[in-house]
Amino acid sequence: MNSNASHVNSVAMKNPGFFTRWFHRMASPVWFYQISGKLLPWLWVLFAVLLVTGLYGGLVTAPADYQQGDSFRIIYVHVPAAWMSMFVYMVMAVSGAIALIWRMKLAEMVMVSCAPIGAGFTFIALVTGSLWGKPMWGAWWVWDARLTAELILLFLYLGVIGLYSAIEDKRMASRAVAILALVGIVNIPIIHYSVEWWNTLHQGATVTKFDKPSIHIDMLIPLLLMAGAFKVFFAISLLLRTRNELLERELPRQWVKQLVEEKDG
Amino acid sequence: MHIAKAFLSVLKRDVTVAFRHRNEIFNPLLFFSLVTLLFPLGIGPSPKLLQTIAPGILWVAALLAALLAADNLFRSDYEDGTLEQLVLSPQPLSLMVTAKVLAHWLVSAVPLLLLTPLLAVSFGLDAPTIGVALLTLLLGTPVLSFVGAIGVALTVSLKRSGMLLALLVLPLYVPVLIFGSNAIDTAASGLPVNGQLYLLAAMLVLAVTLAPLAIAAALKMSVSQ
Amino acid sequence: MHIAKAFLSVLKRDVTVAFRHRNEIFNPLLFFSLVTLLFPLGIGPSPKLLQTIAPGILWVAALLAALLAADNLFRSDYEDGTLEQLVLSPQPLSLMVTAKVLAHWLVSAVPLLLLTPLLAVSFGLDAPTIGVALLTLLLGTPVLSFVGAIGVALTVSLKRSGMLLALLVLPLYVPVLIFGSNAIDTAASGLPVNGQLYLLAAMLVLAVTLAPLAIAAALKMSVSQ
Amino acid sequence: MRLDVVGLHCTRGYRSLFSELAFTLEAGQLLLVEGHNGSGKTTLLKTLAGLREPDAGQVLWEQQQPIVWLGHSNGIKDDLTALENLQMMQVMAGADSLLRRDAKSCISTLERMGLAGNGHRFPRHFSAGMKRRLALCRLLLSSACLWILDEPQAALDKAGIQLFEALLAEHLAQGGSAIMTSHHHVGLQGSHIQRLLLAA
Amino acid sequence: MRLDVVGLHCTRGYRSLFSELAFTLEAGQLLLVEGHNGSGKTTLLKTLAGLREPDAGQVLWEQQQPIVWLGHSNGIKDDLTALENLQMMQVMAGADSLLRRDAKSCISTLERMGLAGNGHRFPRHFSAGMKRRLALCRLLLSSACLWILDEPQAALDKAGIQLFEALLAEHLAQGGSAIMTSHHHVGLQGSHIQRLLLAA
Ligand code: HEM
Ligand SMILES: Nc1ncnc2c1ncn2[C@@H]1O[C@H](COP(=O)(O)OP(=O)(O)OP(=O)(O)O)[C@@H](O)[C@H]1O
Ligand SMILES: Nc1ncnc2c1ncn2[C@@H]1O[C@H](COP(=O)(O)OP(=O)(O)OP(=O)(O)O)[C@@H](O)[C@H]1O
Ligand SMILES: [Mg+2]
Ligand SMILES: [Mg+2]
Repeated sequence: MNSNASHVNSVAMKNPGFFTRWFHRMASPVWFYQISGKLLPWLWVLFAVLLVTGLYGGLVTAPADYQQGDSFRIIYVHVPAAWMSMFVYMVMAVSGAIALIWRMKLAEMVMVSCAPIGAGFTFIALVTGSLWGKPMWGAWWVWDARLTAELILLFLYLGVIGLYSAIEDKRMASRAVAILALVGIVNIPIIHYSVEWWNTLHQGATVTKFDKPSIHIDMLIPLLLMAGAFKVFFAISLLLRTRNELLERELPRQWVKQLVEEKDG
Repeated sequence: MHIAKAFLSVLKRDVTVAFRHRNEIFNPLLFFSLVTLLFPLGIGPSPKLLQTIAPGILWVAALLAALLAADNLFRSDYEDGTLEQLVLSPQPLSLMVTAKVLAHWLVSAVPLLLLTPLLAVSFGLDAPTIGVALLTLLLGTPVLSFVGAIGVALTVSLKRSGMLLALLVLPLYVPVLIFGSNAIDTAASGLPVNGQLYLLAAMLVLAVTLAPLAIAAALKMSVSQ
Repeated sequence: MHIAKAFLSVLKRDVTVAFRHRNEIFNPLLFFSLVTLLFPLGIGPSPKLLQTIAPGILWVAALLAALLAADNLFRSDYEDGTLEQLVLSPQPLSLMVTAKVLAHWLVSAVPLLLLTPLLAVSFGLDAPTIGVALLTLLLGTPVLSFVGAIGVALTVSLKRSGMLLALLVLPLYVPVLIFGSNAIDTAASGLPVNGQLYLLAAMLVLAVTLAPLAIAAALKMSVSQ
Repeated sequence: MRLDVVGLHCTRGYRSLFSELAFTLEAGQLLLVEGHNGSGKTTLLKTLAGLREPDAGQVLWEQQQPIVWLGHSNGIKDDLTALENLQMMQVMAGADSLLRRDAKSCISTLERMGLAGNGHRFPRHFSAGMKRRLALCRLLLSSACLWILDEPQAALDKAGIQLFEALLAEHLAQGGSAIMTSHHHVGLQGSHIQRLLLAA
Repeated sequence: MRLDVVGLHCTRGYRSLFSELAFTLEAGQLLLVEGHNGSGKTTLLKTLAGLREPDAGQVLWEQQQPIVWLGHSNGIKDDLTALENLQMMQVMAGADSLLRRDAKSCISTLERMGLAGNGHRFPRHFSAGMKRRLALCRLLLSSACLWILDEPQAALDKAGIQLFEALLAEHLAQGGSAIMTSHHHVGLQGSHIQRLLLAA
């Protein structure tokens, strides 16, 4: 029995609530591997549905913007990607916290798998944003607060990736990355509130104002659909990456060997 | 009581070591002034322009000086094995670490504060603005030291970490930079800067309370490789 | 012939080591862009202002990146004892050293050249100016590497040399900085820049011929402590 | 005061160094860890000291009890004089030894380790063996029961090795225990000496 | 091929370590430098190798002749695999050995030093003794007549020490000469062994 797993055990025995029992099961790599394998096809289906309806709504049904014409349609990629860039960071930080506190291996792997995906979303937000910026502001890039903050988010992700690849012992590396990810959380509110704090070129909150979104409903619905599609896509790539990481780390274990034999046989 | 003694011993030890190597005190200072001087050289001597960009330059220079100085923080302790001894010591690690960071700040940042008025005058800032500049540096530089220490603790076991450290730490320095230089800017246009100062103070409190835990955890990780 | 082989072996070895540590290639790059982006944060987003100071910022960032990267140049060789072996080897030391500096430049400065156009666009510079910026960097960064290497060779036996190195080397970097950023500035106003470029080229020739001798002498001194 | 090791398993990279390792060390006992180069001695000692986490198994030892650890590196600061180094060792050794912290005990420790007259010199001016002797001073300055030492005799001359063996014998006689590796012959004898052969 | 040392004087700080030291080393001879910790063995060896300049006196040895030097540090790169390290050693060993530079000789060298199978691993993953063995490979890869070795047996296990002594004996038998320090017993005998006791 692994010493860390036995630690989780003793926590579970002290207060055997539902949460901790679920937690304990989540900690089992085999269980995760099997469940995620069953879940993946359904997620792919859901993703396809959301993507197709979202794109159709966004590119075909939604009316052209009265100011921006058709170029506004890039919003359907830009905004979901920008949202995801922050959301993924939160997922990474939370699983980092779990990994640090409960020494849960699976949380470590989830955290590590988040970083490249998050960096990808951030990159997409940056590229689509600057594509959009050229017609809107007349420049590919301006040193506006939100844009800069998003760029810094990219650097945070790159820092996580860099640190993880620099430390060879992967268990140590994940612990280091968890600490870094937690410390980096301070930047998330800064990205979100940057627009209010500096009131610069970038669009203020248009969708995320709860009382009354200042966006037309026909534009809003496809946007939400696309946001859903991005979330599901994130879930899919996270599962895939985590499964990979899992196999790599558990390589010497019996169950991985069996798996390989089944595949071969 | 014993803990307080241990805290003071570590503090005193680190300051002593730094005074032995006088470099350690003069170098951040010189670096700070050199970087500040590079800009007039790189940008040209227009006084109006220099005055506009002075707050930004002061803060960027302070930040880079903090970054370069941070690299010393645990490296020599790691290499000569005293870090292992610190981690295994029965004294509470996060406290010992706080003492080390404090010593580092005293040695590397305080001289820099003393130099700031001089540099600020040379950029043509006026007295009240210089006061604000000092205040922001006083509140901000300890944050830089503590946050930098986290980065160093994470990378100390790696052979060539200077650049990786910069990558890890600079994004975390950004909020301090923004509020710090923004406060000076605002002060220069004669507006009140309470808001920014409160924010910097809040960051300081946060850094002093939470960073030592992160540093201790990171050091334990680094030592076990 | 043997000497050429040895030169190539050393070059290849150092590039290999750098590629093994992928950090070594990406980090100067990231540092360069991070420093460049600190300025807009510190100074404010006004595009007009940023465009004016862009040449200065680019060059100061390049200079700092070169400085930080230089620190790696002989340190690990000193610490693991391979420097002693290099000094004692019958191969000509100044040649081996040239190979090492060349490898260092290839790995740390060339990626930076590739990134420059992107950063320059973000500051709003136009295409011909960017061309000049690239040319000055192409001529100037090898000078920075060679001159930096002298500083590193002198300080490599000291425990905490980061700051001292900066102090020794930055004043020597100043001429490069001045002509480099001045050339970009001049180009931005549409004037010819041949004069500055010739000067930079002359510095390059001087650095390549004389620096290896200084580096070799400094290394011998450092090893004997 | 006893150390229990149960089912210990350590890997480096993907290689398993030892597994199902178990032993008990009682007061007054010495464990000599032996094995060829690369067999995992250092890894085992670091794990026992709590510097590494085992991949499986447990090291049972009172958490709060301090130990003395001496690894391949000396853990002394080149920029503090020898005496200041000793004072730091006392501080790091923990609360109770702070009480008997005084300059005299440091000077006599230096004398005992054959470094008399070097108290105000800096270790960066010491030879390899003098540094090791300074590092070994922590054996005298700490009251910890358990010593974990990785090749303590490295770089010592013959007189230094004898000195170390005398210290070790004294510590064991007083009811302390120790775990050490060594490629040197260890001149202690008796039933209180256990040997553990690592052969990966 | 002979090494002449005349009136050698070395100081460290203000302390004089040895003065008026003179000896001659002929082909096939071994000089064992002995002395307690801090007596100046390392300083002497560095001076003989040409890494330090003597304060007075001369070391007479053909300038162009390569030597093999092994100090307290191993002189291997952690980021090159063991085999790549050997190839660099060959390059550094000088022109003539470049001719016999080939991968096979490197592999057989590794085997001989007990590191078979570790050729593609990185030395940062080696134990202390394995690193020392890798460093000792330069003895096999160079054709230099003079070896200057500072505690070559440090960190080696018993098998490693025997291996080293065999190499040394072979080198001497082929007319090479060597200067070394050691706190270990050296198992070679004969009239070709000189001893030099430093007692500062
Ligand atoms: C490189 C350039 C750009 C970057 C890095 C960027 C980044 C971001 C980020 C991070 C968000 C999420 C903010 C949050 O939810 O807190 C966002 C949202 C948004 N962006 Fe951009 N953006 C860029 C360019 C643009 C342009 C040119 C436009 C159009 C004029 C635009 C329109 C929007 C809109 C409408 C939102 C949704 C705001 C909300 O409801 O929260 N962006 N962008
Ligand atoms: N940092 C590391 N990463 C990966 N593997 C390592 C690391 N350090 C050591 N090893 C491997 O672990 C094994 C045991 O190493 P260890 O240092 O514990 O050996 P040792 O018994 O102390 O040897 P020695 O007598 O040479 O000191 C070796 O085979 C080595 O290759
Ligand atoms: N860098 C230095 N600066 C000043 N003095 C030094 C330095 N290195 C060594 N010494 C002094 O020179 C003397 C000889 O040192 P050296 O390293 O040559 O001894 P050694 O005989 O090799 O000892 P050991 O057996 O411990 O390796 C010592 O007394 C030491 O204090
Ligand atoms: Mg060992
Ligand atoms: Mg010696």
